[in-house]
Amino acid sequence: MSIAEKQQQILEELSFLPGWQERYEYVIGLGRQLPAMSDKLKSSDKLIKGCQSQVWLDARAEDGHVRFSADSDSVITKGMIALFVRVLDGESPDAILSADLSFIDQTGLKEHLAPTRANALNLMATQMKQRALEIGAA
Amino acid sequence: MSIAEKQQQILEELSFLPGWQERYEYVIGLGRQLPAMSDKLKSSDKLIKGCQSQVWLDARAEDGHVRFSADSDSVITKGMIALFVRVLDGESPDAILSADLSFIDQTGLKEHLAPTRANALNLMATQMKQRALEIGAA
Amino acid sequence: MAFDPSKVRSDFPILAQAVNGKPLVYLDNAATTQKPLAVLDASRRYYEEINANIHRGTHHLARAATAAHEAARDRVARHLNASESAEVIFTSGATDSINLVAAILTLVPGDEVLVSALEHHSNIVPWQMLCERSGASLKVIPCHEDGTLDQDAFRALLSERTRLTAFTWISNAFGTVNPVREMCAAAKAAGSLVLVDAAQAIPHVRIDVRELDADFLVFSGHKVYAPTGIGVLWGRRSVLDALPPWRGGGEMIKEVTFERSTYNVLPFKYEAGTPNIEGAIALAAALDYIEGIGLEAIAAHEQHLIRRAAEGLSALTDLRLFGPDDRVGALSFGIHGVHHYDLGTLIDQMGVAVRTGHHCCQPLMARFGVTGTTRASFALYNTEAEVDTLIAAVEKALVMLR
Amino acid sequence: MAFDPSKVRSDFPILAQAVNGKPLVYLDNAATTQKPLAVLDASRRYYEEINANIHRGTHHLARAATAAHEAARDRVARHLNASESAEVIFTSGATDSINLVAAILTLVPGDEVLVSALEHHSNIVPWQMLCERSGASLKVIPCHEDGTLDQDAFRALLSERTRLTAFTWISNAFGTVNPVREMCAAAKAAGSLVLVDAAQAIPHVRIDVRELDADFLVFSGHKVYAPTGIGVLWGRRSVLDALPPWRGGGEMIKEVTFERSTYNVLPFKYEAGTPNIEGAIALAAALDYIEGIGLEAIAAHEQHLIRRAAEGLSALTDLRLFGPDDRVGALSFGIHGVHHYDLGTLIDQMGVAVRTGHHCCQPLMARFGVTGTTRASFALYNTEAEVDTLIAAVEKALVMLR
Ligand SMILES: Cc1ncc(COP(=O)(O)O)c(C=O)c1O
Ligand SMILES: Cc1ncc(COP(=O)(O)O)c(C=O)c1O
Repeated sequence: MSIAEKQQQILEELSFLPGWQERYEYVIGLGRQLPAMSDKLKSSDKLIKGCQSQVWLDARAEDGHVRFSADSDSVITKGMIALFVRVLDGESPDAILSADLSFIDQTGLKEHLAPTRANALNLMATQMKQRALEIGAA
Repeated sequence: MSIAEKQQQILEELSFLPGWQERYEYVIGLGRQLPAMSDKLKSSDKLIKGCQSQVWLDARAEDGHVRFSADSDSVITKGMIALFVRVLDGESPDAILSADLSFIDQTGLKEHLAPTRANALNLMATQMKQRALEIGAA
Repeated sequence: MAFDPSKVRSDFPILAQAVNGKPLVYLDNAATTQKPLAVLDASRRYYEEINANIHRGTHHLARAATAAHEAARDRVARHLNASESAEVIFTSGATDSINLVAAILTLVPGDEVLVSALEHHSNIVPWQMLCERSGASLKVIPCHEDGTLDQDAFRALLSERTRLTAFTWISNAFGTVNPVREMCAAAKAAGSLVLVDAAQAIPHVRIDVRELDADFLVFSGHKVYAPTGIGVLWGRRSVLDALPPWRGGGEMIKEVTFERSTYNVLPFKYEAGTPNIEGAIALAAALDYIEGIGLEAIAAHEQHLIRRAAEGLSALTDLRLFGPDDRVGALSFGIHGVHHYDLGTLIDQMGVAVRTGHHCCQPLMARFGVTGTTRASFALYNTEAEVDTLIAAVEKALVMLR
Repeated sequence: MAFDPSKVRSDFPILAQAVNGKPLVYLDNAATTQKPLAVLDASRRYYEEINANIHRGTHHLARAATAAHEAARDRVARHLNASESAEVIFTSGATDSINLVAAILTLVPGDEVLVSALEHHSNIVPWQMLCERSGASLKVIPCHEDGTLDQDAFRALLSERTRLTAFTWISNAFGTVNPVREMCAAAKAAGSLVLVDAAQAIPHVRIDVRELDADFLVFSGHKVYAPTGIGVLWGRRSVLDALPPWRGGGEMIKEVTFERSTYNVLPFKYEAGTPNIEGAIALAAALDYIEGIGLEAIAAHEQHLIRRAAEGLSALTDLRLFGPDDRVGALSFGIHGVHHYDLGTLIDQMGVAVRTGHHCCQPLMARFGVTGTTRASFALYNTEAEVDTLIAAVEKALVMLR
C-alpha cells in the first residue's frame, strides 16, 4: 500500500467514528498498540520535548527502507504519532520525503489539541522527514 | 477687614460674574494688577516649580505683619495667587496660620484647572502659611 | 453555603457558552479569572467618556482621566490598607512588579536571596537573574510532603546575609496558604527585606499590608476579575524612596537635560510612559465588585467547593491530592499511570476546563517527582454542580484511559 | 479631500460630547487617540467569548485565546512587513519597548549612544541610564532652527564608537518627519545598531521594517486607536537572538531549576508573565480599522487639516509656528507675550482640547528657548470645521489675554 493509500485507510476508519469519544478511543488504542521503546533507546538525542508531554523518536535503515519507532509518556500523543508511524514506517527515504502529510488535518483530531500539541505534531512530521533524509543520504 | 471678610468679598464679586469668560477675565485682571516682582527677588529659593507654570513667592515682616509679593509667568496662575495675596497680605502670622483657605474651592475656579494647577494652588496656600510661620517664629 | 453563585453567573457572559456541545465548566481560575460586566462596562465607559493621556494635560478630558486614574490608585490603596496611595505603583502584572523590585536592588557577593520551594517561575527567575548579575546566592526554603513550607528550615536559613526574602502567600500549584505574617516577622527580624507574592491571594483573602509588615507586595489584575495588562506593586515608602528608578521615560522624571535627569517622586518615579489607564480603572471596578459581594462570603463559598471537590476526587482509585487539606483556591492531583495531559484533553472534550502541567512551578514538580499535575481552581461564580461535573468527567476519562 | 471624516465620527462615541457646553474638539491625538467601536468591541468580545490564560492551556478557551493572541502578533507583523511574527514582541508601550532594548545592551566606557535633539524623554532617559550604568557617553544630533535635524552633524557624529543610534520617525513636539531610511543606512554603515521610535509615525505613515533596515522599532497601541497598556518592540531576529533576556518569569523560560534556568526562543524570551492578551487583540483590530479606511487616505486628510490649521494660525499676530512646513501629525506654536498654559486653559473652556507644555521634550524646548508650546495634533476623525473652531478659539483667547 502506498503512503497515500494508508492515509486514505486511516481517514476511512475514522469516518466510522462520529463522536469525539470514539475518535479518542481509537487514538488511545493506537497509542497502546505501538510498542514501547526500550529505555536504552530513549536517549536524550531521541527526545523531542513538548510543552506538556515528551516524545521519543528513533529511525533506522533496513534494506534501504526506514523503520521508525516512537514513544511518549502521554498515550494520546503516542496514538497521534502512531498514525504517522503507520503511514511512514517501512517506506523508502524518497517516498517519505515526498509524502504529503496534511492528511492529519483531515482527521479532525487536531482541532481538539492544544496549539502546543498541534505544533508538536507538525514538528513530529518534520523530524520524521529529517531522519529519512539522513538515512537516504548515508 | 478680616481674612474671612476679604474672602467673602471675593466670593461676592465673583457671584456677579456668571460665565466662565467673565470669571477668567476677572482672574486675568487680578493677575495683571499684581505688581511684577523684580528679577532680583526672583531667586531660585523663591521659586515654586509647577508642572506648566512657574511661581515666585516672597514674604517679609513689616511691623509684625506679613507682606507677600508673588509672580508667575502665567497670568491666570498669577491671578489665582493674587486672590491669596489679597486675602493674606498685611495680616499677622497668627491670623494667617489660623485662616481657613478653602474659600478657593467655592470660587468654582478650581474645577477649570488641571489637577497639577489645582495642586499648585494648594501648595501655594501651604507655602504662604509656612512663610508666615517662619516670620512669626523669627 | 455563604452566598448563591447562581445570582452572579449572569454577570459573566462567557460562562453561558457550550464547549463541544457541553456547558462550559471553567475551573482554571488560578490561571486567570473571568470578568464581570461591571468591569467590562468600566473599561468601555472610560473610552466612551473620558479617555485622554493623563497628568500633564490642561484640558477637560485629561483632567477627568487623571482624576479617574488616581482614584483607581486610591481604591487599590484602600483595598490593601496602604498608608498612602503613593505606595501603590501600577505595573503590567505581578511578573513585571517582581522584576521591578529585582532590578532596583543592589546586592554584592556573599548576600543571599531566600525564596520558597513553592514559588512560581515569576518569583524565581528574576531573583536568579539578580544573583547572577550581583554574585549573590539564591537559597531555597524546602517544603514538606504535604506541600507546606518547612518553617524550621526557613528560620535556619535566615541570617544577616539574607538581603531579600520572597515567598508566595498562596501557592498557585497546590493551594498551600503560607503563614505570611509570621514569615514576614521572622525575615524582618533577621534584617531582610520581604516581598510577598499575592498573585493567588488577591481574589481569596483579605490583605492588609500594614498588618502584614512586608516591604513589597505584588499581584496581577487579571487574577482578581480585572483585565490583563495591569498589575500592582505595593512598596513601603521608606524603602522605595531610597531605591533608584527602573524604567526611564515620560512621567517618571522631574527634569531632563541631555547632561542629567532628575527623577519624580513616588509613585511616578516607577511609572515611566503612558500607563495602562483603562486597566487601572477596571481594576478598581473589580475590587468594588468583589467587595460588593463580600470577600469573606466569596472565600467561604470557594472553600465549600474546594472541599467538595477534594472529597469527591479522593474517592477515585490511585488518585493523589497534592498540598495540605486547608488549601485555598487551587486543588492539584495526579493519577497513577495516567498522564495529566491526557486527562486534561479528555475532560476538555466534556466542557471542563482545568490546567495541566507544571503550572510554572518546575522546581516544585521536580521536588514531588512529577512532570505535572491536573489542577482545578475556583472562583466566586463556580457551583456545586460544576464540582460534580468535574468529578464525573474525571471518572469517565479514567475509564477511557485505563 | 481624501475621505469624509463625518462618516467615521460615529465610530467614536466619545467625540459626541460637550465640554463646558461646547462641542468637544479633540486635538490632542499625539498624546493619545480615541478608540473606534470596532476596537472596543474586539476587547469586549475577547472577554465575553474566549478569555483564558494562554500558551500552556490544554482546554478549549486557552486554545482560542492563544490562537487569537498569536493571530494578533501575525497582524502586527503584517502591518510592519516583518520577516516573521516572532520578531514582534508585545510590551506595555513604547517606553517599555525602549527600556527593554536599553536593558539588554552591554556597553563599555568609550562606547557612544547617539540620540537626536528631537527626542521624547522616553527615548532619552533609558539611554542616559544605560550610559550611566556602563560608562558609555550620550551624543546628541543637533537640529536646525526649522526643527529638522542637522544631517551633516549627524554624519560627523557617527563613528566606530557609535554602538546605538536612536531617533524618532516623527517628532511628537513639532511634527518633523525625519529621513529615517537615509539615517538608518548611515548609522548601519558606521556599524551602529539603530532604534527607530515610531510612536508618532504609526498612525500616520506606512512602516516597512524590511525596507527601513533598522534593528529595532517601537510604538504604543494607544497612539494608533488601540487601548492603553499595549505596545510593540519589533526587533531583528539576528540581533535579538544574540542578546540576553530582560524580565524573568513564566513563559520566557524553557526550563527552570533552582540551580539554573534556560530561556525560551523569540518572541517568548522577551514576554515574561501573562501578557496583555486583550490589548494585543484590540491592537490588531485597530490596525484592521485604519487599513479598512486606508492609511494613505487618512494621511492625506490629516495633511489637509494640518495645513489649514497652520495657515489660519500663522495669520495671527506674534504667532510663531515651530517645525518645518511639511510637518505631520502635530502642529506646535507659541505666541509672544502669552503663556501656553493660559492659552490652553482658555480654549479648553471653549471645548478645544490641545496639549500645552514641554510635550516630554524638555531638551528640545531648551534648544528653542521656550518652556513649552501649544500643540494641536490630528487624527482621522478631525474635521475642517474643528480646525476653524481651533483658530477662532485661539483668537478669542488672545483677546482675553492681551
Ligand atoms: C515620539 C514618542 N516617543 C515615545 C513616546 C512614549 O510613548 P508611551 O508613553 O506610550 O510609552 C511618545 C508618547 O508621547 C512619543 O510621542
Ligand atoms: C503565585 C503566582 N505568582 C506570580 C504569577 C505571575 O502572574 P502574571 O503572569 O500575571 O505576571 C502567577 C500567575 O500564574 C502566580 O500564580
